[in-house]
Amino acid sequence: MSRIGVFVCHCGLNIAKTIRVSELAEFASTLPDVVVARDYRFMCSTPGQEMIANDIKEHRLDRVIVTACSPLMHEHTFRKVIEKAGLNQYMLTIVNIREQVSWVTSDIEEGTAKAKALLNGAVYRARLLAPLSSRVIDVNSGVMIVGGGIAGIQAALELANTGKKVYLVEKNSTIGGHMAQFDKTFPTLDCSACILTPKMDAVLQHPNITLMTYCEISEVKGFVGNFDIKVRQKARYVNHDKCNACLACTEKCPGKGISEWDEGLVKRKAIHIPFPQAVPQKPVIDRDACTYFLKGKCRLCEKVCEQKAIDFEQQDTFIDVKVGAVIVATGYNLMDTSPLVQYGYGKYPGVYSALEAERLFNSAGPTSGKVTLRDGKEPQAIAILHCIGSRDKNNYEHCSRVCCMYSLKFAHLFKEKTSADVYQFYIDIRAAGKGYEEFYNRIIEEDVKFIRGKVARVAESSDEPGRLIVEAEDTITGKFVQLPVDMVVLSPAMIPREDSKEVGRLFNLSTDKHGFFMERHPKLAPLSTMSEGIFIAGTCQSPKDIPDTVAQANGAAAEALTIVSREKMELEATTAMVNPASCCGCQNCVRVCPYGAPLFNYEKGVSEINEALCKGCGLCASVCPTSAIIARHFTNEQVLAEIEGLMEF
Amino acid sequence: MSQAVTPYLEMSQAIIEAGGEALKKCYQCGTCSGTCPWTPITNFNIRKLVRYGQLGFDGIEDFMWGCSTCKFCVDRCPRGVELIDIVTAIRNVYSGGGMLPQSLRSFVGSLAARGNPWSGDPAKRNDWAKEKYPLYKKEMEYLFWTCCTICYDPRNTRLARATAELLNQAALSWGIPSIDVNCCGESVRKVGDLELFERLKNTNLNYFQANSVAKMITVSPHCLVTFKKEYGEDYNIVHFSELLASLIKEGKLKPKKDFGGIKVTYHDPCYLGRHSGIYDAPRDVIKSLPGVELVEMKRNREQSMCCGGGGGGLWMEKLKGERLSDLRVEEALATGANVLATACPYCITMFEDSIRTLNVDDKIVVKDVTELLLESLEINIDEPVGDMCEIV
Amino acid sequence: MSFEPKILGIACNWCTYTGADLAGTTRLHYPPNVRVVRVMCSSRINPSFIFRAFQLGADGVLVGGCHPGDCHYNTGNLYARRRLAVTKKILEFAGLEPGRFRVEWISASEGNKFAEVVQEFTAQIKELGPQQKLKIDELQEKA
Amino acid sequence: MTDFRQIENNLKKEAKRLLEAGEVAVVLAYGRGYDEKHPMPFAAKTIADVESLVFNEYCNFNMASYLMRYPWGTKIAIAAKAADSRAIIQLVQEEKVRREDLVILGIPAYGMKNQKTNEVVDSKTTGGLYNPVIYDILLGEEIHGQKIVSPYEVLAEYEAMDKEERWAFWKSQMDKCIRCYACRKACPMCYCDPCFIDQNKPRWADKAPQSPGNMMYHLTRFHHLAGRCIDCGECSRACPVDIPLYLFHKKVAKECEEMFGQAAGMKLEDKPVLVDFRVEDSDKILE
Repeated sequence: MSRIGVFVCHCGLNIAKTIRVSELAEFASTLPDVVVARDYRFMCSTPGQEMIANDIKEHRLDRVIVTACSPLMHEHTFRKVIEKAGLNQYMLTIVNIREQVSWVTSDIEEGTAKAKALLNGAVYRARLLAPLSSRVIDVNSGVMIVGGGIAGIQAALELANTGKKVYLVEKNSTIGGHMAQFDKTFPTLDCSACILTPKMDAVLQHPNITLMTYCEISEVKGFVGNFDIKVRQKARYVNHDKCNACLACTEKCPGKGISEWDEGLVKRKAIHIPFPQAVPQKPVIDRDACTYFLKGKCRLCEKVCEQKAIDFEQQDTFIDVKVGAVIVATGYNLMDTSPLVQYGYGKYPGVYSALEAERLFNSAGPTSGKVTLRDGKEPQAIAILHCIGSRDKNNYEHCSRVCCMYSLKFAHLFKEKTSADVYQFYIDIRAAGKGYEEFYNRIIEEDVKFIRGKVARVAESSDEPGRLIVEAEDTITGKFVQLPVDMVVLSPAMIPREDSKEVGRLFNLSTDKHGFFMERHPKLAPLSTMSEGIFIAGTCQSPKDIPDTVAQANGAAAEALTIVSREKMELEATTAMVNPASCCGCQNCVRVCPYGAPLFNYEKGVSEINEALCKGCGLCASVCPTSAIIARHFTNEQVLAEIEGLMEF
Repeated sequence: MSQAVTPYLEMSQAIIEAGGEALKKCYQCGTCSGTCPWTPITNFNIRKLVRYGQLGFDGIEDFMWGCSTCKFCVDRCPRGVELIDIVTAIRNVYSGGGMLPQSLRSFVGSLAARGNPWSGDPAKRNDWAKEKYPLYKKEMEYLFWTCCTICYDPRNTRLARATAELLNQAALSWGIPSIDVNCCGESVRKVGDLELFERLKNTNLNYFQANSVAKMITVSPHCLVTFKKEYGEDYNIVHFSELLASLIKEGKLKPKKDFGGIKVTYHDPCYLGRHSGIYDAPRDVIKSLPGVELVEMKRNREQSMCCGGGGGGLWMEKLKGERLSDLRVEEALATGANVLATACPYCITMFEDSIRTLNVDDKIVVKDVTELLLESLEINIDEPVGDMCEIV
Repeated sequence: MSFEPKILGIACNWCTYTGADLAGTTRLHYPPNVRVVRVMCSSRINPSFIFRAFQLGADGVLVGGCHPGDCHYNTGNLYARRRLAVTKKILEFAGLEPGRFRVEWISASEGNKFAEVVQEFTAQIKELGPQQKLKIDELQEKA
Repeated sequence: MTDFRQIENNLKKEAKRLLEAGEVAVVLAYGRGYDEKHPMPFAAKTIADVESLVFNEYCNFNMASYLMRYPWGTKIAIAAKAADSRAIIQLVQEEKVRREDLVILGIPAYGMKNQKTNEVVDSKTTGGLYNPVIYDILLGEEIHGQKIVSPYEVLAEYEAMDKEERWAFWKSQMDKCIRCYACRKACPMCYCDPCFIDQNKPRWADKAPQSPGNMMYHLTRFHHLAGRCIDCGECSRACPVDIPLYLFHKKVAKECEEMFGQAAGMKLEDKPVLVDFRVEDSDKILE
């Protein structure tokens, strides 16, 4: 037996005009378990609130129904009222007789009748209400940023400048990411290194940033405000505490590995720093290229190291980090275009990927900034092929967004550095960005030839050995073009990192079919994810250019700050829970939850819900065939009772 | 005369309704036309065809017959446009209006009147067999589906006999269809006459049903694709080259004769390769022959070049210099091969024509892999000569 | 007396319920026959709620959720769409008039759409007359 | 026609081999019943058990129903006809069993009969399939060349009824129900414990075998099995009062296939359609 008080508000004449409020209160008093029913001009006013509080005490009410305006207006107000009077705030039901009855009905009979039905439903529902408690948790003020490209660097600096502790995790031995590989950036053509390296250095020097290079995430536990992350420090075989960055070791090393930074165009030493401005400036040993690891002897680096920093016995170690929020900024890869045999990448030496071409322009690159082919000759004719693997249902349907612009940049640099004829084979030129269309015009005026048609084949020339023939239809004239060139540059699709699905699994982020991370809302929450407290920035979300990446990084930093700047957080009380006795182990809840809150306990054969992740939508409860899931405050019984009440009148 | 045009969307709608739904997806990037083997040598432009179709422009009839449905463009299209469906639909819409070119009329007419494209007498469909081979009966395992081309075309009846002999060699339980069947309808479907296709299909279906046909062997990849994809039934159907490859592997057929070091190159028929995904079986057959070196042409397997015989091309007049089969034969010659092997009667016909007009019959011969294998089993089917079936 | 149907409305908190409030704020009048139950998300709706509502005498059931793509919980209504579509097919094949169950996407800004849908749906149910097939009393009478 | 004898022999042979080699702990197949027409589901656990295995045209039971009786990880060999194999696939999708724990003994069968009516049930309740969709070992020869009959063909008659007729039909059928729950017991997909109908909180429906509760039970069950029913028809064969439940399930399956482009239990990597969605799903499905 519960004890319900019903309080009918007139809202001046807003309600009283089309509903007979005193009749409604009288009707209420006839309903089961209702011990007091009153009407009053303004329930939300101080006297109205006091009336409710007094009645709770006087009539020992355990449930309160306020029949007034929409719950979206005053539910919060009345929750506070009953809480002050000693009731649990969830023992309240609001009946919306203003927005959904009096304001939309002209006839007083109709209005009163509908209000009665709604009230009856509310009483049925109120009888089944249960007290709920929300949890308050402490918030850790640190932030982890995963990925040390321009997005991660930017976000780290922003957050560190607000005084928050930042852990910047990078899987390579230096930060900088792809931007460090570029020579110039479009459309301004400013030097990439000149704008990036000061920021890299700032990260290293910042007292609030812990830089964790050569590290990978191995486990993520906890939830918003309290993440518990295990980071694997990969063995560098160099003790960075001892190393003084003299780099004597790198000179003596005989081992040869593939230079990732130079896109494999040249070799680098086994003990190496990836590039001269790397941060940190301390080397690591590439096991796969090291003579000692391969053949069991050498250790030349150890002999020349005065600091005794070389440590061949070093093992991977694990570091535990606690933070309140995470920003994932793991960046992109370029698609491997060698399976697209028609373009001849990997078969003909004259065919280059876009990143390889970037390195040819760079004065720190394999050719010291001279554009030459693999045989050292300068190309006489160059074709740049757009949309390789992008905008292609057989590969990646999305537009990679930056290729048009960097292809234009390439054309400019080719013109500047060689006397070659430059051709662009394109489908559409997409130049939507500040200064982009202007840049496009500039390149046209530099006498670059634009051929509208997707290249169908790159073949070897039979007349001139070593030269390539590019075949395409010029769709503007309908002519079949066979163009002899020396160099072909492909603009491959920009795709997520190879391990993005794995990273997504660790942080419980959903990914699209290719592995780009999904944002919570494409328009209104582009940096948040379905996992509270985890944000995304940069090209791990979708292809984008540097200005957009930086803007996202700043945004993600601000979003993270809204969490870690608080000391305490309140967690949702209207979450779902599992009654293990009824769970049949179908795992439907696990499959549907957008937040990954339910997990299947294989040992017990039942699902369990992590309430810290639950947002209370109730989806799991409706897909549960055995009603084992209880959606608090919207339980099956409560909803069914309300429906029954509504249908009675 | 005004040069202005107005899009005629009713026409575009008609094409869509005739099965050219994919029209809508095309973004005119030119991958298809760049890929199409016809673009460099004729005025046929598949991209333009689609464009004309999208807007219903006049003049489409000038180049709609160029496509040989080799499927290269479909495989490469970045938008997943089913270009062959569009071609078929456009032809359907226009040939409905009596636009069939002269050279195709006799073949379509023959199909309508006699159920085969070769103007052959339906009663003489099985004359090539000279009653040497059994008719299919319910208890038999395989129906050897004799394509019209191997029944009527004098060159290709040899292929029919070669196949029959090998089936006997392998001691399989098999039979040929009675004269109640007719053409599978592939070419006429691609030419756009969908009604006639339905008629032909139903005749065959009736035969299959009446005789409880479950397993079939075809030698024409065109029949293979049609039975698999257009007949709506689940037949266990193999191309003869697949069967041969597995019979050789199982040791049921053992190549004997040493060819003494000849070079053989293999041409992937479009309907066996790109349409059916069978690339290795015919190569395996060739590789099993003693004293034979398999050499590949530049364009092979998934990237193989069409002979030009598909999509009605076999019956169309093409000018010298506008024939893919000529180019393909030249490619074959460039490998230094003595034999151009293939596994499709259409390809055989196209290449033999080209070899004759190019005057290179002393340098290279065309053979089906079936014929090569038969030769290596030292079975002679060429005696006596002179009683090939009558061409009406 | 003319037939006044009882219609159950089930609305998601974030879009349709808010849209219904907006209809009130802008004083759009509509028939009083729809009684709304608020749930957090249209995906909370268990198909049995709907079967049960008809048994309890609902002449019609109207479900409202966010437009696909706008769900507050991102994907809830995409699941709901499938589940409710199946519910509808089941009711139809059992022989219930298809017009008695309707799902509409109504956003928080579509007060007018809410009013229009209620208007239309009420008129439609009036036309169909009382729902007696699944309603419990009727069933027992016949049994 | 299927050689039942050959399949039985192969079944015994494989069962013996698997048990002997210790590859499986149990072989789920068919055993002798009180007469030829009434074979029973049978779990062979020892080599001696193998001799009791049978296979004939009355072996309709969907053996997948018995998979979940064994602890997670038990190695099981299971005899699977077309429908059984679909049930297995569906159960793997739902993670009730693991593919790697199963040895599927595929049985292509043509000419299976309803033991009550003696009518051939093939095309009615096997989704038009005769061959198992998935198997490790095939116990007979694959069946080809049978005319493909849409599994939904039998629905035409009911779809053509107007809604009043259909209501009258289903009402009369549901009224027959005695709530014995044999349908639930026979169904390989009905593994819920407890079933919603046995619950008191909430009490979804009346438990007495009367019209309203019957209706609620069956409608809800149709929904629970939507996109999961693999069309084996066991529910209808099990029903002592002959309610043609399979018709309703088929209709729901047909709608699901049309709306979501996926039939239940056809591919291991599928996700059950009602706990899945596509952004491109059309709103038309709600019309």
